[in-house]
Amino acid sequence: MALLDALSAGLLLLGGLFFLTGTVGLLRFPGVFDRLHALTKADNLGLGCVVAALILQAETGWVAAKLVLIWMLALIAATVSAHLIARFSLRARGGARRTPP
Amino acid sequence: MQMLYLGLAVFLLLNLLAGLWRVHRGPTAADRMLAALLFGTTTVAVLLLLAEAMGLPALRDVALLFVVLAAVIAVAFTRVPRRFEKGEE
Amino acid sequence: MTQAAFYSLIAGALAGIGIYGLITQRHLLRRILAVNVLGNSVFLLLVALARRHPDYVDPVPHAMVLTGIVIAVSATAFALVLARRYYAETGLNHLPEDEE
Amino acid sequence: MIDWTFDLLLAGGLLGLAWQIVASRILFRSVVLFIVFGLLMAVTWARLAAPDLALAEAAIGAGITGALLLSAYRALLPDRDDGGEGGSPPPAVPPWAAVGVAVLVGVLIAGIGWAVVGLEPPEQTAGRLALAKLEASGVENPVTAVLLNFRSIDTLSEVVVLFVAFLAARVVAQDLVHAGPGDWLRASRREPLLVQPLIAFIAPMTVLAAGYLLWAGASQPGGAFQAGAVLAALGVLLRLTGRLRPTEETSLPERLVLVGGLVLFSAIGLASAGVASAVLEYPPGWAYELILLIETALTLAIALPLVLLFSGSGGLRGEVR
Repeated sequence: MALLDALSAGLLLLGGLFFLTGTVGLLRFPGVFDRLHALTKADNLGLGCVVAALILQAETGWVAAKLVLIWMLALIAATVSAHLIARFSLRARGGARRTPP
Repeated sequence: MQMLYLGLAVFLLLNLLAGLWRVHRGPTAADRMLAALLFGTTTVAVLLLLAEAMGLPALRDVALLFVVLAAVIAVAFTRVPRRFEKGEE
Repeated sequence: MTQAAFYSLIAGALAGIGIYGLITQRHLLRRILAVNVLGNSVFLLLVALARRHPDYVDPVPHAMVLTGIVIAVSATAFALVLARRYYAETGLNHLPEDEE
Repeated sequence: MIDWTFDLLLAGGLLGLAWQIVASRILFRSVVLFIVFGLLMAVTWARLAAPDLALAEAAIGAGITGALLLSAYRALLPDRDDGGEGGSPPPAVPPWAAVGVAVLVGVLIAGIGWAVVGLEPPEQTAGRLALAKLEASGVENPVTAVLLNFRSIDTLSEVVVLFVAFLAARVVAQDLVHAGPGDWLRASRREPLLVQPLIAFIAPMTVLAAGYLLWAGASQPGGAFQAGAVLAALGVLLRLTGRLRPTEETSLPERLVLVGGLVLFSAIGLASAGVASAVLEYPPGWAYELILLIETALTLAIALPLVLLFSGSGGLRGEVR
């Protein structure tokens, strides 16, 4: 049990670190695409670590399954949102206007 | 363990508040929206931690709703026309 | 200080901010946002007070606020429809009777 | 100690956001900050042990309010370029008066809270009564019990308010050309690649989540309000992506759904007046079944007006693609 707790604690700390990375990227990176790149990866990894830590502590399988589902949905939402926003910014500066994909 | 959950929740909240500077600063609308998306993920993590720390399993359902509906705002945002960029600083 | 008292004070501060925005801002969308901040402050007050009992959480204010949240969003939606129509008719996004 | 750190940070965030929302120079910033404000409100409800409210805030804040405000922002954009604010003139009220009124209202609200907290809590409150009588209500979640049994008249009036808001919006809404969001960015009107897979995945998940909330509402946080809001968010998404098109006419099924919750609720309430002792009181032994039936009708009767209010149209119809 102590081992599981230690593992959870480690994962939580790692998750916090990833979120911190995301925030630093959000604040420090120069352009919108850099920030997009930094964010969508860091924060979902962070969430993944938190979810993993909580799964180790979960009492039932249902709780663990729900946590996994939450993470998967977060990944999908982040993917689509990042795609949409990147496309939006690209169009906004008139980048891909001449060559429709 | 409880301390650690709440401690991390506090830390994530601090991250969120620091990130507000990007919403304030901009410069483009996409930057602001992007920051709001990051906050969504942070909130989900905070809710999951609170569910454990406060013994309220229903908060996991709240987190689930947030991730299911996270894309709606992004879709709504990209339906905003480009013209409004001119109003930005 | 208890959590209930603390969040009651925050609710008061939010209400002040909401009213201030409602008075000073003239853009219709900003006013709608200010009204929403004001509404949230009242919700916060009710829910904070539901927590003042040491042994249980009062479900009645929760039910009231739940109703209130849905009402608030429908009122907001209606106000936005109204603002759009007004804008389409007059080309203004603030009310003329505010002019000095 | 750490609890207080969390509460202080949360409260500071709420106040800072609220201030920026009402005072910010850039309108789009206010809109985005209001969306973030909704996130923090959900965390606040969680901190105050109100998961029912956190669920509602998540469904409405993430799914409906944000989309509503962003669309309205677009619709209210001035045609000429004058700084994006549409040349809103300065306020007619002197700042000191505004500050005075704001302080007065703030002190009043906080004073009410402070006074009530200071009072000796009464022995018999409505909440304690509701918790004590929970067994008789047919459900185990006290909030659902209050909403659909002890104070069901409030819920009934709430559906009426939604319906009236929809009718009023029908009166003032513009023609359909202006209703709701427009096309994808003009450069090419094609839909982004990932939208179709997103909807294929999210739509069933949302319906599932709504069903789960509806069913779970009897024993744990959830219920018709949250389920209705989640379904409405799905409708908003479909409307935004053009899967649903606005129509002028309200079709017969839509009319049935719009008044269904109201009619069913009233009918059961009146009919049971004969069996039970009062109007809107359920006959003994049938409370759970009747509540579930009413909640299902209510879920639809909450979801549809919200989507129609967002869409600004009389009805919706599916787009065959």
